[in-house]
Amino acid sequence: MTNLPLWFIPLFPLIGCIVLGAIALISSGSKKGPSEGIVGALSVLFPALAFVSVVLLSFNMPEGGIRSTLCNWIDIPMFNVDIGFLFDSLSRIMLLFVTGIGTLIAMYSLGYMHGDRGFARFFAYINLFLFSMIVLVLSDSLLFTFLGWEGVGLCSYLLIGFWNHDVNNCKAANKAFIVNRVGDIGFLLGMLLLMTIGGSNILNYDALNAFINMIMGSAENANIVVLILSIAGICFFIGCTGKSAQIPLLTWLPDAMAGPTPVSALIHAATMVTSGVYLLARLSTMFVHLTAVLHIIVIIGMLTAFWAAVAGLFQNDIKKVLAYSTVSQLGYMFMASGAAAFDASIFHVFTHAFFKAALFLGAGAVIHSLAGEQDMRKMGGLLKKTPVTACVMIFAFLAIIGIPGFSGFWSKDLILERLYMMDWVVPVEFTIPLFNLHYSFEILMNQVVYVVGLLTAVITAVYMSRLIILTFFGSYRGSKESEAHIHEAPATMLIPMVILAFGAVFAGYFWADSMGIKYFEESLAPVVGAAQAVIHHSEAHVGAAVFAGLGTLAALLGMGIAWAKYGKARIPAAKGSSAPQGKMATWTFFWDYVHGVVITVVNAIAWVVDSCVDKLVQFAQWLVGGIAEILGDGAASFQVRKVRLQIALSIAGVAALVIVVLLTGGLI
Amino acid sequence: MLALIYFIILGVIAVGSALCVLLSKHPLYGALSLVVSMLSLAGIYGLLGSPFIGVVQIMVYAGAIIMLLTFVIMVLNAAKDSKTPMFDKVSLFVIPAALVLSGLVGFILVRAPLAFDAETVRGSVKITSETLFNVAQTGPGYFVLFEVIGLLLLSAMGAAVLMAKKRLGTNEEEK
Amino acid sequence: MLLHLLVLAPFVAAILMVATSKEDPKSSSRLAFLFALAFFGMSIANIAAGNNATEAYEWFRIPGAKGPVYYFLNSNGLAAWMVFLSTGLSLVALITARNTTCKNYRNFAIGIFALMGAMNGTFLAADAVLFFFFFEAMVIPAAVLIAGFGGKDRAKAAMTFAIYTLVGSAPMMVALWYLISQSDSSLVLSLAKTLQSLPEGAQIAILVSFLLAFMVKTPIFPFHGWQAISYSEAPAPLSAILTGAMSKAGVFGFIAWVLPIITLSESVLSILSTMMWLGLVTAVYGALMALRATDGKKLLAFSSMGHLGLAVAGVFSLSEAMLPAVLVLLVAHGISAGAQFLLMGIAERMTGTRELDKLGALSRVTPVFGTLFGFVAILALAIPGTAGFVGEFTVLMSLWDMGPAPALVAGLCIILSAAYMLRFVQKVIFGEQKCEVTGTRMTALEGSSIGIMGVLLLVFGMHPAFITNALHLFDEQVIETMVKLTEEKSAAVDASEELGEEGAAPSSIPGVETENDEKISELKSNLAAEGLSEEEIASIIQQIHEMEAEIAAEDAVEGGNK
Amino acid sequence: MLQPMYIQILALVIFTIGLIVAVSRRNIFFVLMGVELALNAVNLSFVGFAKTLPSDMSITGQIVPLFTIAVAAAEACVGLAMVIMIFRNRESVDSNDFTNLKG
Repeated sequence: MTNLPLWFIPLFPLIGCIVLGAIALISSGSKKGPSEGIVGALSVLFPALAFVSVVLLSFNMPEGGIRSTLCNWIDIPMFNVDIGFLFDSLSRIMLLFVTGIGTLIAMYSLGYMHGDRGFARFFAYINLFLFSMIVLVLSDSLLFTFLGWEGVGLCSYLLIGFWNHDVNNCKAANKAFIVNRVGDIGFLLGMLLLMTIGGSNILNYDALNAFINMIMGSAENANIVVLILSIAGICFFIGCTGKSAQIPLLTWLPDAMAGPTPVSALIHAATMVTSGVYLLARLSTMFVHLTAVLHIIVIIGMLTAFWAAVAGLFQNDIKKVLAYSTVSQLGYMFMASGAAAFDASIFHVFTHAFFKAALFLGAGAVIHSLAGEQDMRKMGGLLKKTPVTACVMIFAFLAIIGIPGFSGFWSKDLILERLYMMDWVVPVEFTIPLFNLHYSFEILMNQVVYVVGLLTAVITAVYMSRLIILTFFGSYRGSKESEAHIHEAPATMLIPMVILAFGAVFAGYFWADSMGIKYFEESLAPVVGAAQAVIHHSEAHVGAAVFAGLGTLAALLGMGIAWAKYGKARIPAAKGSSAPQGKMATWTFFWDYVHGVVITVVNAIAWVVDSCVDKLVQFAQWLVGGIAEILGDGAASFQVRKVRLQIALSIAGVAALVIVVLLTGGLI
Repeated sequence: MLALIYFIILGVIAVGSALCVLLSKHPLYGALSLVVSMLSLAGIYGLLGSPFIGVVQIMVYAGAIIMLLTFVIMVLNAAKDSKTPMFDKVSLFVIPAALVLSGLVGFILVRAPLAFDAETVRGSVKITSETLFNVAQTGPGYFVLFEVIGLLLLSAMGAAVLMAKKRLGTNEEEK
Repeated sequence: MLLHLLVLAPFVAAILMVATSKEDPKSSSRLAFLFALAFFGMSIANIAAGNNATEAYEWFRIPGAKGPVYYFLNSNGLAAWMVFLSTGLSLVALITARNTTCKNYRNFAIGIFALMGAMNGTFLAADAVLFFFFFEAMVIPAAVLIAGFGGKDRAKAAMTFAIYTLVGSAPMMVALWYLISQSDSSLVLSLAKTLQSLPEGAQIAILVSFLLAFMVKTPIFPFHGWQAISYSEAPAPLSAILTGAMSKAGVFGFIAWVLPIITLSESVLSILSTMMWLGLVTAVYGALMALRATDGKKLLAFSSMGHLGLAVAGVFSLSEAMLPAVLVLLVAHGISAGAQFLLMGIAERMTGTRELDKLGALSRVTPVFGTLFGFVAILALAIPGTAGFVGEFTVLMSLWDMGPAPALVAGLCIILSAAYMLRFVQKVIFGEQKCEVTGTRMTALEGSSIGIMGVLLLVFGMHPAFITNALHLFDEQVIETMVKLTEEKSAAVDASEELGEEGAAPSSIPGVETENDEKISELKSNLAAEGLSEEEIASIIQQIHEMEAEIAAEDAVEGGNK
Repeated sequence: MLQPMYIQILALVIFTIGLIVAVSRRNIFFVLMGVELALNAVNLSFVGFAKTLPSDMSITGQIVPLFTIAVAAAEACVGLAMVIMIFRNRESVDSNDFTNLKG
């Protein structure tokens, strides 16, 4: 089955998008809308077909991957890019869970979106998203990846603003798109930078790797190239921060929860937001030579993970908690990438996709059963009323906080271990002039990062436990009449949730380091192994059991704290909006304020342009026009009402001319 | 020599009646003097050996145009108005200017060498019609021009009728 | 023949439209639709035909000029695509105008056809005077249409538009007249040769006055005063043509009439880089103004100003990839901006307002319109996979050649464009319903024609070779004709040198020519061996040349007859 | 002997008078008559010059006045129609009153 063409994979969702889009468009005029059965079948069929073809291809994939070039895309002087696909172990992993989880979530959405006016439209968007995401991970060149990159951003925009009658949803969607655009410009500039040193061919991943290996092999002018590559790396990383919601471009992700919950699960938790991690892994050959950039990535990842985890503590909206949790977990992944543990970061992407999707779908089921209520303060005691949902969420919860045996444990443990093994020492030297004291010491950054990572794990456990306690334990805090309506979700929603819960529990066993299972690492080795070997690791390995023990301890500690604080405490009745107040708001919306400053500056400039510069231009225009008008009026006063005088004048003029000609002797 | 005498007589009549046009108070008198001027000019054409033009001159100018003019003057009762002065300040400026111009042109003219040509053709009907309509011999230029003039006259007639007819629905008494 | 039809037939069509009934918009709209469809077909055939040119007919002589003005049309890849835009947009404009200006549709169609003919003439003219003639002629039907069919402020808009653009090209007229009074003919080659022989001061003056005319037309930053009011007051179908095709005449002028004739001396280069920065300033300026616009059409006007600013910046980056990049950008912008103006016109027709704050929720009231609106807006955002992306990315790449700063500014524009476009979409089709839909809704024909425009953008985005391949063919034949015409005037011109200077046609003069040259040199040596003197040999060769020219002319005539 | 110069001088005199009539008189009928007079003078000049040329060329000089006369007829026709129209609207034949066409 290896002869299955690669372009089949993106083709299926694309057909699905077109067909469903057409159905949505045609049926938009009718009152009733299209039959949900047909639309639902179609919308699950095409992602499923894509998934099947990925599976078929996966089994027979040769070691080096499959490459195929479809056709030429852009061919102009200085620039020639093909549309090509690259199916290797990295894209295989990504594709498997993108299409797999995509199919499951499409199925879940059948139940969730039941009865919505834009039923067909929703699935058209989902299919378009899957197409873009497949293109993103399957393409063999940066430019074609960029197509998917912006495509997923577009779908995210469309789906966040899906319920577009509410202006707030639209604003959230706009914010997501514009912030992503900022990152995308970074991506574009990164591509341009690469092209300046290697021409347009270098956009191809294989060519890029070959180029980097060649440059690094000859040490002569490596410095200047490394400088340019570093700038390009930073540009790409800016792109990643936009797409994967890292500091400073992360404000859009919590707002993106305005979209339907399946969308949050698929796009804003499992797949799209991890494309930044994918890109770093894809460009690992380049990044491992850029130590400075890697350090920046670690720092940013660390800050994001910590900040988002703390912000997650303050949220009352169940989806917002999960959103900040996603940001925090993405921070982990970036930390791992920064430590050049690309396989570990992809592994975390993999496990995270399962447990976070399960959490989101569970949250969606909760919201569904409570008829749209998202404030956790009004929930409680749902364990008995929706047992399946509760079980799914609790399994996923155990996975995310890193209880041994669950998938999150394996990946998080791995990341923390790799962070500790990082070889990064910052020498600090400073003197206090007054006392003439001279200090000189070294900060072992690997330990700092490790400690922050561990601390973040504790906080993660706290806020996730809070979520579970507030939602499923205690007693119901909502109004009485709403209590009667609480019901378990339909089967189409439950089946995907259960499957994902299984994934959340067992996905970790692909790479259970402590148990000696390294299937995942080995399968990724052809892509990132060589690159990772470049980085020098410190020898300060303490032993796997210590890391595992510390990680478990952190999770248990967090759970304990949460239980102590929220388990018995009386939850204050919900007042007003679910947004955090006071100092919590300052912390949560810190980056929104930063963005707000930028937006204000742009608006101020726009105001200056509109009210000053443009008025000035108009004034100049008016001035010229006015002068012309005055002159014209002056000239016109000679002109009107005196026809005979003018004839007389012209006769005199002719006479004068004749005299002149005569006197100058021109004629005779 | 006889031709010169005839010419002087006709020329004096032509100039004199033209002056009458200039100086007459009522347009009707002006029109009648104009007829005299036209007639004497027709005579001069004959004298010069272009009888056909002379005849056309009498027919079109003296016959048609001036008749039309007279007719209009008589129809519009108020053609003679005592309010409108014969000359005004502008005229004081125009007359010297025109005189100076013509004086200059005349000055140049008299210095130009001019003489009658012996082989010149008599502008008879035959010659004229041959030139106009014998396309094979003289080329289509004049013929096309002739047709175009016909069109021009037709359109002028149409325009005149359109302009001068009383607008339907307008009441002259209102004005 | 095709070129003659493209330029002259629209005028004939305009005259024929006079014959249709003024009272019955249905029949006249059908006729107009058929005509426009025919022209659109011709423009596609013209693209397919590649480079072609007509015979050069002597048109008239300008007093003071040495050579005559030729009626000489020439189509290359750039011009063919511009003609595609002008005919295509006219077609769609005539379709949508059916329901907007039904009262006096006939007159509207007459104006559109006249405008189309003038635009095609502008893009296809190979003679500078002919180009200028059509360049000015474009303004008149456009201004008349604005004055006749525009919004509330239409009289002011039409006056501003006409006076601004006509006055803007006045310096160009003077410069052109001076140039052709010095040169052998008004074809590009001889203009270039003449300009290069002038003193530097005169060169700069001529360059600046040419630039001015095109800057006003495009428009570039300090000369954009006419644009917002004209575009917003003009009827929407006309705005679509104005922005989609007519404003391209400015950029086209930069590429086709400024860049080929200049020499790249120090001071000229500094002017050109100033132009690039002006283009970037325009791009940022347009984007910022669009952010603040409250009138939907004004927003679109500023948005297209921004995009064209980017295109102009791309032109003056003088990079190797400039021409295809800018061409793709222009085509993409022409289609997307045109479609957006048409959609905005339909929105205005439906709701009776174009204030952004009064619109809203159109996607729920008329879902098909909303979908189309969103679709086209997304295409205008230059998402990869659309033609806009290919254009913007390649232009960005050209700008990158000039250094990181221009590219960064261009990147800023791309971000800002996302901001205002999304705001626009949100205000028009999303949010709460603030206005009643009273007017005629979008018809199926309108919807499908705009939809086709959107699909075209996608097709060009995934396969821009349709556009860029048109530029791979160089127009040797035309340059030869020009050289021939130039040679007739001054015998001393060395054709091959001329070709080398032009740069557009490298060493590949057709094989026949070189073959003949070899034969002639062979003949020459033979004759010399027989002891003839130099002058006799020269005269014999002269005769042979003449005979060849006659044969070639006969061939051409036969080819034309076929 | 009759000299061609005399004819030209006569034409010049009549032309001058016609010009003066057309421009200096304010009555609109006199303006029209002045124009006719000037046209006549031009015709005369044409014929006079034609007589100084040999046979072929002299025909032209005697045919062009025919066209001039035709044009003059058309002009008088339209001009008088305009006079009637204007008079109907204005009740005046003073050309100074006809100042509708101001810029």
